[in-house]
Amino acid sequence: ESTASGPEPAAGDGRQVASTPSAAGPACTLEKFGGQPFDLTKDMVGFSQSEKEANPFRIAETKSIKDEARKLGVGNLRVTNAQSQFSKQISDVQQLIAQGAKLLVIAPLNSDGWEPVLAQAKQKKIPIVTIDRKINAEPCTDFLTFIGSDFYEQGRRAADQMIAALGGKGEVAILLGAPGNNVTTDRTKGFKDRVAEKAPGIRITFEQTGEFTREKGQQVTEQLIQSRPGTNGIYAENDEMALGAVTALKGAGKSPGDVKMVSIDGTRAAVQAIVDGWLHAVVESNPRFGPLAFETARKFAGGQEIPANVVISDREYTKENAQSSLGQAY
Amino acid sequence: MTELTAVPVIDKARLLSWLQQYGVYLAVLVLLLFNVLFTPHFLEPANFRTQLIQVAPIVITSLGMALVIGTEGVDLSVGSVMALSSAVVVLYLGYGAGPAIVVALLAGALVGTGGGALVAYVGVQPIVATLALLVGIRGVANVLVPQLREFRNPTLIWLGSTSVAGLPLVVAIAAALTAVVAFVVRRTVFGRQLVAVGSNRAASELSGLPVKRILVSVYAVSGTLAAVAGILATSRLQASDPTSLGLLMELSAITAVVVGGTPLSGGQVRVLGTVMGALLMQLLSATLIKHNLPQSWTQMVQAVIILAAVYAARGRHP
Amino acid sequence: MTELTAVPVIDKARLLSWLQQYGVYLAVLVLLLFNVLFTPHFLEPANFRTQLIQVAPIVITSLGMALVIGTEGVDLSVGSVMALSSAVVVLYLGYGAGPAIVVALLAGALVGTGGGALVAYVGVQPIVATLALLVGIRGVANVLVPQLREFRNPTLIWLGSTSVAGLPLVVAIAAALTAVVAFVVRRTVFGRQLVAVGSNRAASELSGLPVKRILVSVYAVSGTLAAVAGILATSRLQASDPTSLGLLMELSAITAVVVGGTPLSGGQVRVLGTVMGALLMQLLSATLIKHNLPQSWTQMVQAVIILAAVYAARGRHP
Amino acid sequence: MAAAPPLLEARGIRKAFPGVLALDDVSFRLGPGEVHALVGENGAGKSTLIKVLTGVYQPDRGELRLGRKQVAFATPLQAQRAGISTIYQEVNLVPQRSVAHNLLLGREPRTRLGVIDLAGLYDAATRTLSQYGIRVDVRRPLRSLGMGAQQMVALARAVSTEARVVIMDEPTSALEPREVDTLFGVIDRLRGQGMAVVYVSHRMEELYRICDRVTVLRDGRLAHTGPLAELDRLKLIAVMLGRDVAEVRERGTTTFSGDHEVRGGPLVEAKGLSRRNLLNDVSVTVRPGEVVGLGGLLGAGRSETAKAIAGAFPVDAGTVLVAGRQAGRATPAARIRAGVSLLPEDRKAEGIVPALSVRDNIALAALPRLSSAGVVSEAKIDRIVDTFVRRLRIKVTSPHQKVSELSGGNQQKVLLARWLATGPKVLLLDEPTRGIDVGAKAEVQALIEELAAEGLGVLLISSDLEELVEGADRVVVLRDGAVVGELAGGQVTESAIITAIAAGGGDD
Ligand SMILES: Nc1ncnc2c1ncn2[C@@H]1O[C@H](COP(=O)(O)OP(=O)(O)OP(=O)(O)O)[C@@H](O)[C@H]1O
Ligand SMILES: Nc1ncnc2c1ncn2[C@@H]1O[C@H](COP(=O)(O)OP(=O)(O)OP(=O)(O)O)[C@@H](O)[C@H]1O
Ligand SMILES: [Mg+2]
Ligand SMILES: [Mg+2]
Repeated sequence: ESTASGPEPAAGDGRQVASTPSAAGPACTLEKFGGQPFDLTKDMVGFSQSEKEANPFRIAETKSIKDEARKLGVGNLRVTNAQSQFSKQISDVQQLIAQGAKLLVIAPLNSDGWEPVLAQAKQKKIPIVTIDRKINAEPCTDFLTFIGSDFYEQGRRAADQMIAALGGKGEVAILLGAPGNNVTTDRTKGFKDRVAEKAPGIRITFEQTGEFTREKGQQVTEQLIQSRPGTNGIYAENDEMALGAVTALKGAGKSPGDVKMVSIDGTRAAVQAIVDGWLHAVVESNPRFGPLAFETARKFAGGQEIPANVVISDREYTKENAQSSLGQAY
Repeated sequence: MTELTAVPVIDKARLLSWLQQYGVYLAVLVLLLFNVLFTPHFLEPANFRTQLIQVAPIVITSLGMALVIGTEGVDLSVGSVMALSSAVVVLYLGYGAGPAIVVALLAGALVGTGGGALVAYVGVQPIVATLALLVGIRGVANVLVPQLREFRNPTLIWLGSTSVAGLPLVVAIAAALTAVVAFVVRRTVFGRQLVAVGSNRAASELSGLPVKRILVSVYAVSGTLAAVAGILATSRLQASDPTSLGLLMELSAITAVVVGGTPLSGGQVRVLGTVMGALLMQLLSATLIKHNLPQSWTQMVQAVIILAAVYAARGRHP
Repeated sequence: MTELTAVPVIDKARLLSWLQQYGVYLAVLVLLLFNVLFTPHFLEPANFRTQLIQVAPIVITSLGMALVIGTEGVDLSVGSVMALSSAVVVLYLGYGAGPAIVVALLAGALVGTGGGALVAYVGVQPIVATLALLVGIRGVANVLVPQLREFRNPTLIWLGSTSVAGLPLVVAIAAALTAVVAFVVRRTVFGRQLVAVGSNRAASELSGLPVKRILVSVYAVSGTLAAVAGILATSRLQASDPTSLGLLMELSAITAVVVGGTPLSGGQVRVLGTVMGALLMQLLSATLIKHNLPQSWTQMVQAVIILAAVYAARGRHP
Repeated sequence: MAAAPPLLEARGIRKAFPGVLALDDVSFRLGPGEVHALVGENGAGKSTLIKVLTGVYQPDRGELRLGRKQVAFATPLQAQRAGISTIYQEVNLVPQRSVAHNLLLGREPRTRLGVIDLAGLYDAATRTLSQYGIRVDVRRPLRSLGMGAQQMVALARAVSTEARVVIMDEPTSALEPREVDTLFGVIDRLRGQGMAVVYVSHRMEELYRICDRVTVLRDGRLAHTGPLAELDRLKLIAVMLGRDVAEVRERGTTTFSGDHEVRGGPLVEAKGLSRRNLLNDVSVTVRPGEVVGLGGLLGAGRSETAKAIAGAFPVDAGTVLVAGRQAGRATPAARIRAGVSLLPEDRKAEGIVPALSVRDNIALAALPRLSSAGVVSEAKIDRIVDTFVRRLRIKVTSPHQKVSELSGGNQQKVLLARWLATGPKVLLLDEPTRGIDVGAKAEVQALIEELAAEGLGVLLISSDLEELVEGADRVVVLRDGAVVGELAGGQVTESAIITAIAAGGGDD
């Protein structure tokens, strides 16, 4: 199902590019889904954000949805935020349904556990577009479609970068994301699988959670540097932890490049860190879902075919393109 | 010497004591009225169902918390116990939903009993004993189910999604448990003795009450109720998520109890007040969500409501 | 009658009271020994620096918490105050690091004063008053700085990264504050009065102590110290992150205080014990991280340590 | 005596607390139908013995027998079930709950379903209380009753169980004379029914009114046991204190000498103190070297008057002058600075600070004077603590001992020391000798004498009329929060005070 690798020709504003044209997977139409046509300018559209808008990814994601809605003249957009609590997100979406939303865009906190919501939405024939994380359900029956990245693939691509940086051997530490989260699971598995496959000379000696936050990333890295001075590479499962790790490395008197670092997300600060030499590469996880999401919805309402998965093509930032792509990082 | 002299001071005191007892009902009413007037689609039955379903686990947990607070204790472990019961119930689903639920309830009761024993027999302060459990039991739950795990057991799913006579089963269970707890507090010896222990433990001991047994029971009940809440939340979610389930539940439950007019100093339990307290917080957050206001608003308004509630309830500690 | 008659019971009691006072030192020693034997690179100075730097904000916050607990209170708002001070300091960086720090400290003191006033003058129970602040102040911090904000102010960065005579400034500040608080508790009128208020408020009032003023001051100090911790954490991170900074700090601080042997029932403050308590928890988590064990382990071991500490400190409530 | 086996017997009881041997080889026999006095100085071990008899403490050594059977009570409940019912020294009820609930706490009537029978509860409570001449609405919270009534409820609760033995630890310390009469009536009835009563009190005249036998404890050891009639008052005191009869006789029962030399104008003048329903236009004047008594029944407003003068009780109207000048704001701190110190009535709740040492307790109120720039001066504190520990003969192992480890009498002395350390001009003493033994009482009284002789003004509140009459130069009698009479010089007699109280009652 997925995608190209290597740097993509970036669109000027960093907007998302779907890597799967409508061909892939069984397509879905309004007729097949059984819904009513809706009017984006009049009907209520609900957007359920999963995490606090405190990190660049979530901020850019919500902003992109809101901006695009404004641009398209969506009259009634409701935005909720689950504050990283899954049960709250379920509640939020149920509230949106109760309020009469005709289209739901959901950035799910988790892939599983959506049945109660899906059942309710299905009853009312409300199409759901999930973004950035998949949910485990049947597209076109339980929900409309998924737009987003492939986290497992992101992990694999991060591994490729790490392998290249280390020349295929060394000791690598992983800064895990929040425990119990399936983004963490996928990015970890993708990375490890690829390393095992391609570079048996790389040993993963340390795995500790930095909970996706900068402070925890910093603290764990401080312990790491101290107790495992032989570590050659750090794989951070998001940019925030990577930036925390950079602060820790600086504090320990390291120079850029002493420890090869690869992370995922593509925030501006992280891309800048590539320019500064601290990060080796960043695999992008593009948060600007607004245009693609509404585009998909509009096509759907207009009777066109919608693919089951719209996997976006994430870019990679490296030494070569970082400086020039800085403007597109979020 | 023992007659009450009627003095005018009483009027203000009466108002205060009325507010203390019924302020939360008034607040719920005001909020309802506001929503009826200003929130579209508020009066639809589906909305009420949603609100009630969402508040049910908080209500159930708060009932246990109210009992514990009645003994001048506090149970910080409820959120972690929810996570534990959630983990246990999916682990044991292989034996069928019934046995799995029983084991999960037992796990909750066991943790509660442990906490109660620490408080009653070892003499650890409730806040510390249950703080240790808050930390430790979440760890256990995470070890049991390290990441979100879905299930497909129809009985357990049914539990969270079915309705009886139009009332969601989850809500019916919360209502039934409220009735039982209210009855226990008002009409049973256990209920009477529990508040006596909270009011004056030494005197209760000297009066021959089985103080330690009462304390252990109260924490066991709180643990069990938290497990019920955890199971219901799990069944509604159709997945077990011990990392995040029940996070900060202890604060929500304490808030519901306090806003409901039960003093933290023990010796009193307001069961209906507690339910109203939970409803108030739920309505508040729903109102702000419906009006599309940011979460930070909810936090600030919640803070104000908690303070207003204790200000009204302050009564005896001037 | 009051002479010490030599009875065998005494030995056990002495041991208990010794453990109560010094158990935490012993535990730190044991953990150090374990690490020296089994953790590579543990004895390097850089490692000690790392541990001390990381524990400094916890120590600073715990000092304030210890004072509050000495008055039979508790301050749940410390984590949110850290977030607030972090937000305020970056907001005011435009006026220079000095003024920004002063404003952030004032913000912390203000929140503390507010909490203290609720406790002292309105008669709200400490746990509730500061719970409301925990919720509300985090909201305010989020409104002020809604997302992580980096800064490049060299003075503020210097604060978190420089060393004086080999000792990181952050650690030196924590040490200095510890000395000051220890002095205040042991040698000043305020320190004496504070524990008297915690042990018997009515008697303190009748003895002419300015009870309300003392209470307000104690919470104000706790707020200010939390603000110091927030500023230092911010300067070390070179960014302000009010959403996550200081989350659960109240639990860490209470744990440090309790593990350090200060009873939650007030009337006593163990300053050095508190520092040791914080060190113990830090070393524990560092040990588990260094040995690459999962976080759920840390949680469970922490729970055991808290219980062991209060078991040892139980003393007077048999 | 040998014929009837004792109802309850303790043999060779030993009980140690950390650092204290509270009971050492103590034996105690209680026969049916007898009222047995248990006496001794503060800290002699009376309460401890009672707690051993009733399952609160387990003895380290020795055995208990109930009738002919050896027993061991693990909890108070077991003792209660075995027929031993107790009123402990501290009021042992649940103030927030209703009277009925308190009365039947742990023995609530239940319906067949195990549910509380509320009607039955209120009924039974009303019936039981009326037997003891108490008529109150049993649904009211207990705390709305006066202390006396609360004590009567505790009493009714204790005797209404299926008890064979009733133990009373200082039951009258909060009762007024009328209530004491009721209590004694009840005790007589119990005796008639063959029950046995253990009676602990520091009030000699009560012992002789009601008790048959006496057991004296001294320093945790059995000092004497036998019929009370064999010992007269002097002998009893001598046994308690372990002194010669002659020595005790010389000192008298109170150590007050009577008149004091009053020097100069008013030291403290309280004028027109009023507070709705509690105080009504109360004026009191104390001059240097004078001991002014406040007389009246329980609840007359004596404590409130004292507290109002000390700035610890807000008044709606009234002024307090110290040495002719306005005595500062109505806060304890301001009044202490002005030279007014109050020894509060409730030692435990308002007096001692249990977490602190004896030393810190003594220094507490005077800290501002014992410090400079907010830093305490340990040397100054040591000096002042030393002085008072010696002068008041406070029994401590070291000044750093926890105050909570001291006996009641010594705690009281610590509190006196706290107030004297503030260098007061006027001392307001609210029940300074309540609940302390004869030895300590005499010492406290002697101290009051000494202070008055030094020119201090003293306001003395005491429910012990004898103490009031012998100690005070002048007595102001209160009733229902108002002054109903003032007696001076030769007029100060017990009967005059009682008459004043009664006459005050005739007014309304
Ligand atoms: N729980 C306890 N822990 C330590 N010491 C105790 C305890 N209870 C009593 N004591 C000590 O035991 C001794 C006997 O105390 P007890 O209370 O029995 O005296 P008492 O005769 O009842 O005195 P009072 O007339 O003041 O009531 C005292 O020295 C007291 O300090
Ligand atoms: N907090 C209170 N609330 C209501 N009534 C009170 C309160 N405190 C005291 N009273 C009432 O005020 C009256 C006087 O109180 P108090 O018993 O202290 O008088 P007193 O003359 O000092 O008696 P004592 O001999 O006990 O010292 C009593 O009727 C009492 O019930
Ligand atoms: Mg006693
Ligand atoms: Mg009084």
